[in-house]
Amino acid sequence: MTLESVAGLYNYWVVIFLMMTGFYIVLARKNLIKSVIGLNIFQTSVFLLYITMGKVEGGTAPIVPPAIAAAQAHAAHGSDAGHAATPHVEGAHEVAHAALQHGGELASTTTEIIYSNPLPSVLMLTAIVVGIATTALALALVVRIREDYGTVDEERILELDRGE
Amino acid sequence: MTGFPIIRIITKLLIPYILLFAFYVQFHGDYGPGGGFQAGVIFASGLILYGLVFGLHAIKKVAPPIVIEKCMALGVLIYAGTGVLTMALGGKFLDYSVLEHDVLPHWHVPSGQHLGIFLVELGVGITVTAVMTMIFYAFAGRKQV
Amino acid sequence: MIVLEIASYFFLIAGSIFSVIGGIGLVRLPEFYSRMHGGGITDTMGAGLLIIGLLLLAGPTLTAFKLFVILFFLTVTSPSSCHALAKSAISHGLKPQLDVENDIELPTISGGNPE
Amino acid sequence: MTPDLLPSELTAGVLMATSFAVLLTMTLALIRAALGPTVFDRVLALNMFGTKTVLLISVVSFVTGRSDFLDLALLYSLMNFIGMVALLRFTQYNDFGGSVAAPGESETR
Amino acid sequence: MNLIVFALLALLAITAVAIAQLRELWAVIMFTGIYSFLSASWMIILDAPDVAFTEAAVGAGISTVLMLSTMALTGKAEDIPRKSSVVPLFVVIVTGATLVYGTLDMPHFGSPDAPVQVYPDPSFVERSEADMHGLPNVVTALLASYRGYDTLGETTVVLTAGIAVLLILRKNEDEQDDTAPLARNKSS
Repeated sequence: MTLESVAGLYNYWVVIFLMMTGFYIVLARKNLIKSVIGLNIFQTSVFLLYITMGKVEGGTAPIVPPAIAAAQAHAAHGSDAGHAATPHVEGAHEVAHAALQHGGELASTTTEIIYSNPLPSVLMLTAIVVGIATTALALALVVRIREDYGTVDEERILELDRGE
Repeated sequence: MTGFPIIRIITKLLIPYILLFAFYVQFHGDYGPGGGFQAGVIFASGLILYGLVFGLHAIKKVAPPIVIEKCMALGVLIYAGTGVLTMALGGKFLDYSVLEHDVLPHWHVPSGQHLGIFLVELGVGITVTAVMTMIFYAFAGRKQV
Repeated sequence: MIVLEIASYFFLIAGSIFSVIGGIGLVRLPEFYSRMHGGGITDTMGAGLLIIGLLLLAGPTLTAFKLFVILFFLTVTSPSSCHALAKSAISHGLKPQLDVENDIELPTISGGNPE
Repeated sequence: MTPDLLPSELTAGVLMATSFAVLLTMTLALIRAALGPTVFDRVLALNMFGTKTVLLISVVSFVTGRSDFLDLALLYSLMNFIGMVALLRFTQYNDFGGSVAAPGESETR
Repeated sequence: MNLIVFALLALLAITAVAIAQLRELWAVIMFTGIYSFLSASWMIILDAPDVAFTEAAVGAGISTVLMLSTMALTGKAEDIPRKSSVVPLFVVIVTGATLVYGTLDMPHFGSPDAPVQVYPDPSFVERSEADMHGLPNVVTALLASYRGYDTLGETTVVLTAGIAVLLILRKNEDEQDDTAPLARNKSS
């Protein structure tokens, strides 16, 4: 267990801590609303796990900065007239380089911009909205349970079900 | 919240900007952070804020549940309709490249992908707005037993 | 240019000092209404000065416009919600502790929301 | 990373110091929210926490040189207000649907 | 930058523990809002502004409103702890230890050779530069174009969940609280 691996892995450990906190809330608390909140925390920690994996050291967000994007679009329109041909990846690199030289004050950069991985972002983005919709469903069920049983306490509900 | 006149005034002041911001997020989503999901949630939050401050009957006048209900399905319809449109134009389902030369040839759309992404995000935005607003109506319209 | 940067440093540091002071006040002051003072300092002076500092750093760009909008939102929403909070607290019967020497009858602040 | 967008050394240092001050304030607000004897102390701390998050995002976006993410700070301030209004409505009326709103009507409680 | 991240993570962990410990539900909901803000801040630092956008809007806005309205409907029930919380604690610690053991083989944080970064080669950023004709936000391009089917599915799931909530909670205008025969004799 070197210091290097601690520095490389602590993110995962924090995520696991949060995940286990959510799990503990679900297990140890009887109130149904609290359980839903615990599930929410668990869910958020999963989002954080995915986003953590997508980060690249020294990278930036996968949104091309406006200045570079404008230069790029200009270069792309200038070079190939029709969009019909599918450019190769090397072509994209050249376009990016041309854009870097094109955009005046950006010319000093020989290093390419590193972008973090956009794929985890996409997966989690949809998952968050689906998550709130399903949370709303769970809360609706909690409301109905309260209306029928008069309580949101798990053990009380079980007792009522057993007919005590 | 009749007890809070200042909150009422501030809400009246803010809501146009919230809705404008939602539109900005929706239509600027290709260029900065944002997109249909976020814009839908923000738009719905604007409506919910109005409902919180002025009451459920006021917000139901602004956004009638019957219309919002239809919008829930309308968004998915726009999304899937885009896919069917691309199929009708000879491409694959949701292959936006075919939109480029066949739809709106006189409009200077940057590319078929742009147009397709715009339509799809619009559908997502409409559905998310409608679903969130309807969920709020469902919860707020219920009386405590 | 360098003048602007130095001014922005000044505003940034002043803003952070104000926010920390407000935070300490929020923790250490004895009761709710005086804590509100600490919260108010961070929300107005702290946030305002910080954003002015960032504005000077940004220069006349789109960023500056966005910062200006944020400043507008903060100055509008934060004090009004603080006000509503205080009003709600008073109408719930939370009385301010007044440090009065003599046994004077306290002014009736708590009667804010007669129903 | 885009070197042209990054701030200079001194500016970055000041921005880091500022963000630490903001984080310290956030910690203090969290302490008050955890201690808070009354409802209102907690809500006050929450409001302050939201404002500080807005500031933190603004400052961090300057540190990383991606100041086009200030939209997020804008969104945070709006959401903070909505959350505050919801909490106030809950503490004051304890329901969300009631007809407390029509101007001229008296409050239900 | 690292120090900011450490401080944020510490605050996040403290908030999570506070959520687990607090008894009053509305205070828990308030802390959930704080948790959401904090995790969104971390997401921004982890280069995912789009996700942070969604998380802030959903977690701090809609989620708070929904939970508070649920509480308004269910009453301010206190959260009474179980008699023994030893077993859940034990389960949680064992599971957590297993997961931590599992992370020891994970690629280090931010390493560019991690399987996640290497597998789709060339990466989506480069691919979309070619395909999308200068659409700057790669996340949107991925969401709506490369993973268009998936997003259609997600939208349908949102629609379905909304319909389900409506089916559960909606009442007719004339039908007032005539359900809940159990509730009456319990709550009185």
